[in-house]
Amino acid sequence: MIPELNIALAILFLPLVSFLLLIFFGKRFLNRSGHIATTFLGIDLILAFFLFFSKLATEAVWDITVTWIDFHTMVNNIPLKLDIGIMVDNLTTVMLVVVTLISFLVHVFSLAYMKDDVRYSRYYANLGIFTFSMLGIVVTNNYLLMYVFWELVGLSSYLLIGHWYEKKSASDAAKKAFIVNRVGDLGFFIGIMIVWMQYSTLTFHGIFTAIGSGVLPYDSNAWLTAAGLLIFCGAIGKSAQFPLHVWLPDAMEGPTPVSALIHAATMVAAGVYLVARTFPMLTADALMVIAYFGAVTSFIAATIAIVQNDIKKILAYSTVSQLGYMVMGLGVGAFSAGVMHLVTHAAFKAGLFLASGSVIYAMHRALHHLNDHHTDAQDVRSMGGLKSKMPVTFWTMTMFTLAISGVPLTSGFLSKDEILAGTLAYSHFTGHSLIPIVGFLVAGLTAFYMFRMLILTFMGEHKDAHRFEHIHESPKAIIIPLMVLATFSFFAFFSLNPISASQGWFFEKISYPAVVVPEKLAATPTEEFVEEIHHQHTMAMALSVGVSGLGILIAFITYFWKKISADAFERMLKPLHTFLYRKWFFDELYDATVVAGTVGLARLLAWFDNTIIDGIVNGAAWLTKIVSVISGKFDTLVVDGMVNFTAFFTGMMGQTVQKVQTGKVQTYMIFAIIGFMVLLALYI
Amino acid sequence: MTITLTHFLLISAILFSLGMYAVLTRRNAIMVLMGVELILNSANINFLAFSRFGDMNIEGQMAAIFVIILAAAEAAIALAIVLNIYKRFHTVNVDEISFLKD
Amino acid sequence: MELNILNIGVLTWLTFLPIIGMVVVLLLPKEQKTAIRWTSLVFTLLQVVLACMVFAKFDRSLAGVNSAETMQFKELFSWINVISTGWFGSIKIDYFLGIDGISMPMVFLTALISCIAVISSWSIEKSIKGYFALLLLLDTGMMGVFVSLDFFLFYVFWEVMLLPMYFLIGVWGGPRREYAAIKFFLYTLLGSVLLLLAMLALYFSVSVIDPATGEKIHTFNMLAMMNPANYDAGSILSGVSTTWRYLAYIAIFIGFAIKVPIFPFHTWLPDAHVEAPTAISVILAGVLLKMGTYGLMRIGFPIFPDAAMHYLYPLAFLGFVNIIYGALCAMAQKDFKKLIAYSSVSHMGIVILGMAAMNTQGMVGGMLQMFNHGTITAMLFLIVGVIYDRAHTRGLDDFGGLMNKMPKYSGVMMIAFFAAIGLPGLSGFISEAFSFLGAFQTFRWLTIASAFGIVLTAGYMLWTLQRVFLGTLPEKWNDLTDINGRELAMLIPLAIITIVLGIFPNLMLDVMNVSANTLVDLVKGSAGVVTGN
Amino acid sequence: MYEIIFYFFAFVTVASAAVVVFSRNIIYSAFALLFTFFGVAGLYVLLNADFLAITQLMVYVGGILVLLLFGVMLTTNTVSVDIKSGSLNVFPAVTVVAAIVGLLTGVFWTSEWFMSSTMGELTSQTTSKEIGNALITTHVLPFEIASVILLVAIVGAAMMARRERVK
Repeated sequence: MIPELNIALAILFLPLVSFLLLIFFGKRFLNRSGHIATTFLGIDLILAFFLFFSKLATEAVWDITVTWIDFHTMVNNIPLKLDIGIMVDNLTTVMLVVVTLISFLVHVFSLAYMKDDVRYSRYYANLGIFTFSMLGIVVTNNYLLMYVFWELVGLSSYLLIGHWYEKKSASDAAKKAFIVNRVGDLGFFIGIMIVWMQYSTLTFHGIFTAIGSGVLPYDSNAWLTAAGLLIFCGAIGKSAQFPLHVWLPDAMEGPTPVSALIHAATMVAAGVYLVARTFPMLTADALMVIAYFGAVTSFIAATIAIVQNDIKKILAYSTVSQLGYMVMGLGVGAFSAGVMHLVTHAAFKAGLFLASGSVIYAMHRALHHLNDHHTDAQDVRSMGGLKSKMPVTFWTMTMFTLAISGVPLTSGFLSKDEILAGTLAYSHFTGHSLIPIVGFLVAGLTAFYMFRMLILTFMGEHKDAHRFEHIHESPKAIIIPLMVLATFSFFAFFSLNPISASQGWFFEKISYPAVVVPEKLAATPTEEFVEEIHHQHTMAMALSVGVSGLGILIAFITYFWKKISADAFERMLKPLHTFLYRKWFFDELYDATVVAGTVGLARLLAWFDNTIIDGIVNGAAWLTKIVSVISGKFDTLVVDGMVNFTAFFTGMMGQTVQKVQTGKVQTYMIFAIIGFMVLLALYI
Repeated sequence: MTITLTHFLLISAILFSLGMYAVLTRRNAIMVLMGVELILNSANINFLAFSRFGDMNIEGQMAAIFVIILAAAEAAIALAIVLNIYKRFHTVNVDEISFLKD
Repeated sequence: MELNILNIGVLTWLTFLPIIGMVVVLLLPKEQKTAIRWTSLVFTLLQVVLACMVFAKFDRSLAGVNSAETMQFKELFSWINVISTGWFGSIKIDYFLGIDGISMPMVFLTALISCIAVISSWSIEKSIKGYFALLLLLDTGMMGVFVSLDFFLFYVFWEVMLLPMYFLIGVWGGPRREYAAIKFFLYTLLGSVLLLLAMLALYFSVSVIDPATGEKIHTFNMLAMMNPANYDAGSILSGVSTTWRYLAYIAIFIGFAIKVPIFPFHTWLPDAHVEAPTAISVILAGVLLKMGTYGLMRIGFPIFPDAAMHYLYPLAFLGFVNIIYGALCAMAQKDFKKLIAYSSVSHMGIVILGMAAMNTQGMVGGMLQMFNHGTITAMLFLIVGVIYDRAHTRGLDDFGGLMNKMPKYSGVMMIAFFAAIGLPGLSGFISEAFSFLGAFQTFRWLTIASAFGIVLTAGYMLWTLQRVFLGTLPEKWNDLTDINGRELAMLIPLAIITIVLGIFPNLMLDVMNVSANTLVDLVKGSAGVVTGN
Repeated sequence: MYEIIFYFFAFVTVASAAVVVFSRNIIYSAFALLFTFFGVAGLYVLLNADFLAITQLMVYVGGILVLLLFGVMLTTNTVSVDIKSGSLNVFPAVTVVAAIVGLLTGVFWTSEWFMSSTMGELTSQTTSKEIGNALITTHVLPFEIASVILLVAIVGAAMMARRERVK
């Protein structure tokens, strides 16, 4: 076994150890739970960096496979067994670093943020199991373990979202997240079933090799596409793509650091990671569908984000939008760009959430101080002017906002540009021009709503002067992670060239994977496509800077200088505003159709079961009873009647004959003799 | 006219009938017993008559002996019963003792 | 593989140990409640120990199924032997015990669940002597069903199990216990009658050469029934794919389907569960339901491979209906126990679907699901029992916020619930996944449709979890106490099994694997072609 | 001579028996019974059964008749109850008895009886020896049983007839 794989295993299992320690002995550790968990994650992070650097130094892929379950039988002359294993390649190491880094920072952040929580050690335990499952997704080399950890991520997000389960909204959100994810997982699972049925293996390597050799499920191109898309369903659920994006905004009911960890950087990125992993077996059709899903998602979410007032909701929709972006990037074939956007986004979006957490923390303390329980600590309309009070939070937040808006010199600029270039190239080859249009539109929208949030929160005047006095900068444990993440939002970490990522280490190490689908099904050949991206790059950069700048400008005009009245617009476009504010009525739609349908069907079936099926059973019993009553009557009247009649007859005869019975011995004797003589007379 | 078997048999028949009549009609239990004795005697006469006129000399007499023995036993027991009945019902009239009816 | 204790085979010990316990319990004066409880516990614990020994010594490489040579821990004695009764011929019934990979997990499960049922019956106060005596008798009946290889013996144990169950529900049950008990009894009796008919038809069709006398005699030996060569020419069930064979299979199927229970024969289950005391619910769900599917695997499939293949699709369809229908019905329930009962219907549907796949993964998945459902649902019922003991209500809407009030309880509950949902890392996932993986290869669309069950399961389970454990605690439950040591003692072993089997399913799969393969080969081989779409 | 003796005994027997049956006074009946037994004994002698005749006299006259008389004495309240005893069922009894007489007479008259060679021979030798031999050889078992029965009867009769001391 390659020694580095031991390190990978150590990285994987350390958070699990942390989880087990805290879940069983959490009570004993009390306030030290956080430090213990943070220490574990710190070690994890160091190991991840170590693995990262040692892996990038080599081209080899470290892979180990063991047989988990052997069925001791052969199918098509192949031994039927389930292999599992772990694999470390460049993509894995990058993801390992992202996950452990964000997780570590969130651990640190939570030391302050969750200090007074009632279930402090439970919280850290849950963070541990989450990190474990997320790392599991990243290091496995097969779909089975992937699915296993996939579901475990679902569980741990359930636990984390529902951390404050006393609140109905929190437990609702947790439930919703799990169930919606399950719907996606169902597709994923069906995809796995198709693959397993055809190839009897679930390792990436095995499947890709088999597809490369021309074996297709049911010998059909459509089924290969379907398999890819079904696996993508998992991503739809986890990465909150349309139409299963509805859980993510609700998931903001969880503690803010949790939002940063799982709903910005890692869990939702798992879907994108899944697409990236599955990329070699995706056909052109599948990729097109994926691209459209991404585009639609990013557009819908961006429009909703514009009108939200809850700071976390804005960030949530921006996350959905950005995830759509990544999926779109992968869909159009800009593989490296999509993955890179995943990484850069992880850093700045986690930062955004943590910064918003910092703001909420400060607001909470102020409100708590004033005994104000009515004002919503997360509503941007009740904030404003926090710049002077919370400088570190402000400046880091600004950095993140710039990054997400795609302003040059930030990491976001690099990755977003590449995606947009990819969309342009894609439309060049395939004619799907809607995708780049949506891409640029969303870029502008993103810049607009992010700056809207930034301005409303930090600039201008605070709404309540009295409260303003009580707002302070957050403690170190909160702002240090912010600063670290802000640092990572600079371009230099990803490419030394500030305007193009394509010559950076990232593009070199995470390159377009070898596609295994049959040639006639594959997307545009890699070389041509990469070439075209280069062609489109300048154009994409110019356009993107343009639309972002425009978005930022409008935001400033509207909210900072107040040249345009947002309220007036809102009144003017009331129906549209309501439509967007109510999130395109997705929740209402689902409640009215899927949820109500299922529950209604459930009630109907329960009624059916109780009334019809059980009714038939009881009816049969009733019928039997009636028959038995009738036969009982028959019995008493006819059968028993005959018996009774016999008895009655006998009695009557007895009554008659009784008179002979005198009780006198001699009379009897007379009769006996008479009888004897009669007999005698008869026989003689 | 010689005395033949038939003569004896007729005597025994008359004796039997008289005994039977006593058994059937007399109210007093002791009288009933007497009737029974008459019947037994008639039977004995028959035994002995057949014993003599048939060719079974000693056998008939043996039977008669046992009848006598049984008659003795019967008389003893029957009288004891009659005494008990008397103790209980203060009468020995069989027609008044009609428990069998109930 | 042989294992004798005091010159008596271990399977006999396993089967009749509870009877000895029952006798001891009956000899104890009825005031000695503690002694009665402990006696029952000791005997069932002994049974568990024996089951563990058997499990450890079980040879994983032997198949069993239809070959007497590879059956393990065999015991074969002549039991009833009536020589020549006119047209009937000699009646020869054997006391034939033996286990293979199909029955081994069930034997272990039965011992375990019985022991846990005894522990959970600790708080029974009403005529406790009779209760424990019946419980132990029930234990014998169940164990006997799983170890007997003679159809007649099987049937005897099958009926032995029925009566104690009737009384346990009818005497110690809830308010509508008589209704539930009679419903259970009549339903099962109906199944038994069909089973009996099929059994007799088989008996008169199958004959083997008696090794002792050399004459051809009819036999109840299941293994003999599995061999087509043993069927008398011209007898009612001879031949392949004849109408009579189909009819016999259907009779057997209905007999077992009632036990599983398969839609539409399932309505006795919710009633029986709701009215039965906790321990009986546990046994009912944990062991009794398995007898249906076990019977299909032990009798239905190998004896009627042609009919089994012919009715494979309807079987899978019923599995699908069970999964979806059970899950939807569960969703609409307001009674905690009823919900779990319907979830059983849904989960047993997965077993049916897996079996109907008629391939290795499906069969293994179905068998494993039988075991896992036994442990998981037992936990769920125990969990309901714990809360019912304290609050005397099972209304889902009466509770809330128990998580804070009863943390240990909630911890175990989480394991059980998520295992039922099929969360990876817990045993339920493995078996469900295999069942579906296998079924997909045979019935593509049906399996996809069935897979929606896993979403529905998550839906109603989480909804239940939310209603009962999350949220805020109603005032009236402020004096609820957390789970005590005894209750932990019955839940923890099951939880451990659930987790361990989730991570190392091989522990159980190894036992089943060879037998499952043999069974699949037998059925497919005898019937020739594979149907499906 | 033989005929005369026969008719004499026959007459004594039948006449006294008639007195026994038809007498209203029970004491008369008892005494008439004495003559009946004598008559019968005489007939026995005529039938070559000397031993039995003696036995008849000893047992019936000496035993049974005395017993009957005791019975009459013990059960009859000498003061109030009349010793006479009534009859009942006279008509059916007469009918029945008449029928019996008719039947028997008819049978006896009409039957052709088997006659032995020594028929009617009146021998003078005693039968005591033969009977004694027979009782301890051929009929030893009935003899023993009879003795047991007698014993039982004695004990039983004594048991039944004795007065209970405590009730």
